[in-house]
Amino acid sequence: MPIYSDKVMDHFMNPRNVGEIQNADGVGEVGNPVCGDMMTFYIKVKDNRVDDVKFKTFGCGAAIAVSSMVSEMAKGKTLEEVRKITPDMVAKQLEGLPKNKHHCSNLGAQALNKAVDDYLAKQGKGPGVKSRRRQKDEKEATCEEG
Amino acid sequence: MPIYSDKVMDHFMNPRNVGEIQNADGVGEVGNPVCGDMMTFYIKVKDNRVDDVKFKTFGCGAAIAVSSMVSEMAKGKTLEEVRKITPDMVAKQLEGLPKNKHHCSNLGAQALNKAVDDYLAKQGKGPGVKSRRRQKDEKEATCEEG
Amino acid sequence: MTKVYLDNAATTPVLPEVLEAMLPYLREAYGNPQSIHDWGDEVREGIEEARGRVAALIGASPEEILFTSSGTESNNMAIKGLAMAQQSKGKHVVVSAIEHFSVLHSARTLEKAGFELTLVPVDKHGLVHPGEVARSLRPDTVLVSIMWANTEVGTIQPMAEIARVVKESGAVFHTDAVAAAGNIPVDVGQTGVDALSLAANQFYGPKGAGALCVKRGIRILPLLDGGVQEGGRRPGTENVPGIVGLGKAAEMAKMGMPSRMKHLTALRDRLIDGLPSRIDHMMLTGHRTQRLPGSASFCIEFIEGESMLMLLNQKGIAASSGSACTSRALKASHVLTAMGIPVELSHGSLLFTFGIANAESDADHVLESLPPIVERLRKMSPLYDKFLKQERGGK
Amino acid sequence: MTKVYLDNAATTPVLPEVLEAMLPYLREAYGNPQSIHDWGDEVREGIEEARGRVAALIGASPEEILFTSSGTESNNMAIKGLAMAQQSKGKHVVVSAIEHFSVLHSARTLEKAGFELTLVPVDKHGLVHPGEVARSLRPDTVLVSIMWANTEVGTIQPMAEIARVVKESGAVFHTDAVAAAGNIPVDVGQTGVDALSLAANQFYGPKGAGALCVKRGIRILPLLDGGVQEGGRRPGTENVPGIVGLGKAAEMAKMGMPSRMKHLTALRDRLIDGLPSRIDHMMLTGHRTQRLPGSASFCIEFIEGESMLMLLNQKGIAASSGSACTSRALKASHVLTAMGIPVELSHGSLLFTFGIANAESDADHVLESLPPIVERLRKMSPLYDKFLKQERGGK
Ligand SMILES: Cc1ncc(COP(=O)(O)O)c(C=O)c1O
Ligand SMILES: Cc1ncc(COP(=O)(O)O)c(C=O)c1O
Repeated sequence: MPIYSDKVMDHFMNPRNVGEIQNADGVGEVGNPVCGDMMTFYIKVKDNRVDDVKFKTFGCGAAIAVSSMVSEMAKGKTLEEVRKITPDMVAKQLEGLPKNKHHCSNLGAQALNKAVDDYLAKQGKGPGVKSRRRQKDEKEATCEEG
Repeated sequence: MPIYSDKVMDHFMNPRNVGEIQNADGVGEVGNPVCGDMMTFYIKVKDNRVDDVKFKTFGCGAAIAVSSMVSEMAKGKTLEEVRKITPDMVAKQLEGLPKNKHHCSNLGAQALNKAVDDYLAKQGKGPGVKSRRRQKDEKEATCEEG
Repeated sequence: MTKVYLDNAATTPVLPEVLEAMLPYLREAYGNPQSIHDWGDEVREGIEEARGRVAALIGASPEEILFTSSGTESNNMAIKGLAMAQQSKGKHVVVSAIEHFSVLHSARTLEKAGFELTLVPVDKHGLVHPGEVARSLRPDTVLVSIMWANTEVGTIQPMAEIARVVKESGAVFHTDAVAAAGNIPVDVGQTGVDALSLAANQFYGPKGAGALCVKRGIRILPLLDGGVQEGGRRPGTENVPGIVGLGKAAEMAKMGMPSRMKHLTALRDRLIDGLPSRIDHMMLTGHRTQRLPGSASFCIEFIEGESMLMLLNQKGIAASSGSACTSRALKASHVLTAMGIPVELSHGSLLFTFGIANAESDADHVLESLPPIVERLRKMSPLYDKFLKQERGGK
Repeated sequence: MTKVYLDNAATTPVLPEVLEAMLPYLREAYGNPQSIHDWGDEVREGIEEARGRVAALIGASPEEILFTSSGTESNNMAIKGLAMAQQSKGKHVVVSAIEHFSVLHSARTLEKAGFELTLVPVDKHGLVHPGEVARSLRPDTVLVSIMWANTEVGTIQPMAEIARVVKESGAVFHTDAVAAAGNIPVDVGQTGVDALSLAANQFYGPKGAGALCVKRGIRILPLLDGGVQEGGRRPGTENVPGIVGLGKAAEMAKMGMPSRMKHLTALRDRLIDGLPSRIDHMMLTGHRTQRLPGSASFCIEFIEGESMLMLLNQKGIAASSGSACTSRALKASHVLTAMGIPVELSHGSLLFTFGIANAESDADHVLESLPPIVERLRKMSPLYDKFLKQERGGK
C-alpha cells in the first residue's frame, strides 16, 4: 500500500516543466525553506493565455508532483481559467493525496496565482482581483501542518 | 515448568495416610471451607509416640501434598518431636512450594499440633505448652493469602 | 495417553491458516509500516487488510479499529481513555460486578482519580438486567461498560437492550467482548455499542494481538504516549504478524461462525446434560441457554478446583477453575460470588471450554474421567465426611 | 533490481533461528502460561527461558525483566510508573532533549499531572554531558531518563558517567536502550542503571515484543490494570511467541555481538567516509566515533528527505529521514534541532542503518546511487538555484 497514487508517482518520477524561464513574464514564489516546502513558478503569457510554464520546487514527493501537475493544468489556459484552479482540483487530478500532504496542493495553486499576479503587476494592470481564498492564504505565513 | 515439584506431585497423586482413625486419641481440625482449605488430622499415641496418623483434607494440590507429608513426618515421632515440625521443614521435605502456597504448609503443621493438643487435653494433661508460633497462628481466623 | 484440551477460554490454538498468513511477516515482509519505501508499503498493506477484516467481523468501519497487544490493554484504554475524555461531562462510571479484572481494576483506578463507580449486580445466572443498568445511571454518568459474554460462566448479556438503556442516558457504552467476539455474532452497529474490546487468542488467532473498536465521533484519550502509529492513538511499532494473524482469524471466524457454533453447542450440551447424571451434588453455573457455545461450567460440592484440575491433567484433560486456589491472589471468584454462589461452593468451580478441534469423544472422555476423580477427592474430604454423617444422622 | 535494506533502525528482519524458536509456540505449544495443566506448564517454561536470556543480555536477573508489547510501552511504563511510584519524594523529572517521543510525551503527561520537567540539552554531536545532567538535578528530582543511544543520529551516551551523577542524587535512573540493547554492550549492573527499556525488533527479533528491566528494590506502578501476569505488574495474556523470539534474539545478540559490531562498523564507515567525497554540501550528524555500529546519518543541503527516500526506493534502497515531511506531524526533527542544526538543513536529513545481512556492495550501491539523486533534486531546487546565484554573484 504505497503512500502515493500512481499518478503522484508518475509526476514525481517524471515531473513536467521543471526549470526556469529566462525573462519570464511572471514569477511566483511561495513557501520557505524553514517549512520544508518552497515553489517558484515562471510563466510566459501570450494573448492572455499561459503560453509556457516552468517551476522549481524544494520539498517532499507530493510537493514536486503537485508542482508538475499544476504546471500541466496551467499550460494553454487563459489567466481567468488559471485563477480557477483550486487545490482540490489539483489533488483530484493527482488521484488523491495523503491527508497530511493536502497543504502541498494549496502551495501549488498559490505559486501559480502569484506568478499571474506578478505578470499583471508588471503589465501595470495591478494584481487584479484576488480571490478571497488567496487573500486568506497569504495571511498564513507560519508553516502549515497536515 | 510445572508449578509443583516432583515430590509434591508424588504426595498429591499418592497421598500417604489418607483416612480417619476410629476412636482416635487426638483429632485436630484447622482451616474452613470458606477459605478453601480444611484439614483434619487423627492420631493414635502409644508410649508418647505417634503410633498412627491419618488425615482428611479439602483443598488444593499443595494442601493435600502437605497433609500427606506431615503425616509421614509425624509417624513414629515422640510428641515433643512432633511439636518441632515447622512449616519450613514441611516445605523443604516437599522440595519447595510455590510462594502463594506456603500457607498450606502452615496449615499442615497446625492441624497436627491441634491433634496433639486434643490428645493431651483428653489425657487430662491440659493442652501442654503451646509454642508461640501456634498461639499466633490461632489468632489468624481470617483466610490467609499468598 | 489421549490429550484433550478443554481450556479454550484461557486461549485457543492458532489455526494453521492463520499461521500461514502470519509467516510472510515473520520472514520476507519485515519492513516497518511507517517507512517510506517498498518494505514499508508492503507491510502497511497487510495491516490495512487486517483492519478491514476485524471491522467486518464486528460490523464496524476499518478506521474505527485500533490494534492493541491484548484484551487487557484494550479494556484499560477503553475504560480510562473514554472516561477521561468525557470527564468534563461528569465523573460517574458504571460497570457490572462480573467484569474481567482489566475492566474492574481500571475502574478502580478511575476511582482513585476522583471518579465515582457503581457496580451493577447480576442475577443467579450471571445476567445483567437492563433495568438494573437503568437504575445505576445518573446525570453525571459518562461511561458504562458491560461485558458481552462472561468467560467463567459463559453467560451472554442482552446487549442490545442494555445498549438502548445506556444510549438514552447519553453515556458512552463500552463492552468487553473478549470472550464473545469471534465466537458468537457481534455487531457494534446493530447493537448500538460505542466501543468494544476483543482479542485474537480467543478465536484461533495469536496471543499478543487485541483490538479496540471506537465508533466515529466518540472521543478517547490514548493510554500510551509516543509516535504516530494508529493515528497517534496507539503508538509503538506495530506487532505486524500478530495483527495480520488477528485479521485472518477474524475472517475465518466470520465465515465459519454458524457451523462452529453448532458444533460447539452440541459438545457443551453433552457435558452439561451428561455430568450431573453421573455426579451428585454439582450445579451448572451461568445461564442454561444464553451461554457461549463452547462453555460448560460447574460447581462441584465438597472438593476444590485445583486438585480436580491436577487429576484431570493426569488423565490428559486440560480445564480451568475459578477456585480461589487457582487464582494467584487466592481470592474466591468475584464472578461466582456476585451470582450469589456461596464461597465454599465456588472453591469447587470447574470450567470446560470446547474448541473447534474437539470431538464428541473428548466430551465422553470427561464424562468417564471426572466421576472417579470427584469420588477420589471426596473420599479425602472432611467436608464430604461431615455431610455424609449429617445425612446419616438426619435419617 | 538489487534490493538493499538500509533501514534497520526502523526495524530489523527476524533471524531464521529466531522464527524457528517461535514456531512451536504458534503451533503445538499453544497453552496459556497461567493455566494449571501440561499445556500451561510447557509454555511457562518457554517464557522463563526467554526471561533468563534477556536478563543475560543486559546483565540483569531474570526476575528483574518484565515483558511488554514494544519499546514505547516499556518507556511509558518506566516514565509514568517510576515517577508516580516515587512522587511522595518529589515531583521533578529530568529527560534529555533528544529522547524518543515515547519518553518525551510521557514526561509531558507527567507535567499535566503536576510534575515539573527539565530537558537536558545536548551538544552538536548529540552528546549529553554528565555535567549538564548534574546541573538539572534538584532535591525533588525523583526520576532521570537518558537514552542509551539515539536512533536518528547514532550517538551513544556516556552512560556510566551519567548514571554516577544521577545515583549520587538519589533519583531513579531509567534509560531508553531500545536502539542500543542487542546492538552494543549494555550492562545494567556495571553501568548503574535502575531501569531499562528494550525492543526485540531492533535486534533481529519480532515486532510486538519489548521488555522493561526494573532493578530489585526500585518501586514502579503498573501501566495496565488486570490479572496476575508478570506478577501483576504487566497483566494481559502474554505474547508467548513474541517473548520466546525476543529471548532467542537476545541470546544470539549476546553471542554474536563482537563480530556483528565489527562488520557493521566497517559498512557504516564506508558510507561516512565515502559519501562526502562524492557529494558537496552535506554533513554527518551525530558523533563520528561514539555512534551505533550500523548507523550513517547525514544532512544534505538544498533538498528534502522524503524526495530522496522516494528516489532511493526507485533504486531499490530503503533508508529513512528525520525530515519534517517524513514525520506524520510535519514537524522538524526535535533531535536535529536540539543539536543546533538549522531547521532548513534538517529537512535534508538522511539515515542509512546497516544490518547484519548487509555487505560492502550494499554500501557501494548507495555510494553510486545517491550522488545522481542529489544532483537531480538540486536541479529542481529553487534553494540550490539561489545558492548558486549568490555564489556566482559573490565571485
Ligand atoms: C530510541 C527509541 N526508543 C523507543 C522507540 C520506540 O520503540 P517501539 O517502536 O518498539 O515502540 C524507538 C523506536 O524506534 C527508538 O528508536
Ligand atoms: C472477558 C475477558 N476480558 C478480558 C480478558 C483479558 O484478555 P487478555 O488476557 O488478552 O489481556 C479476558 C481474558 O481471558 C477475558 O476473558
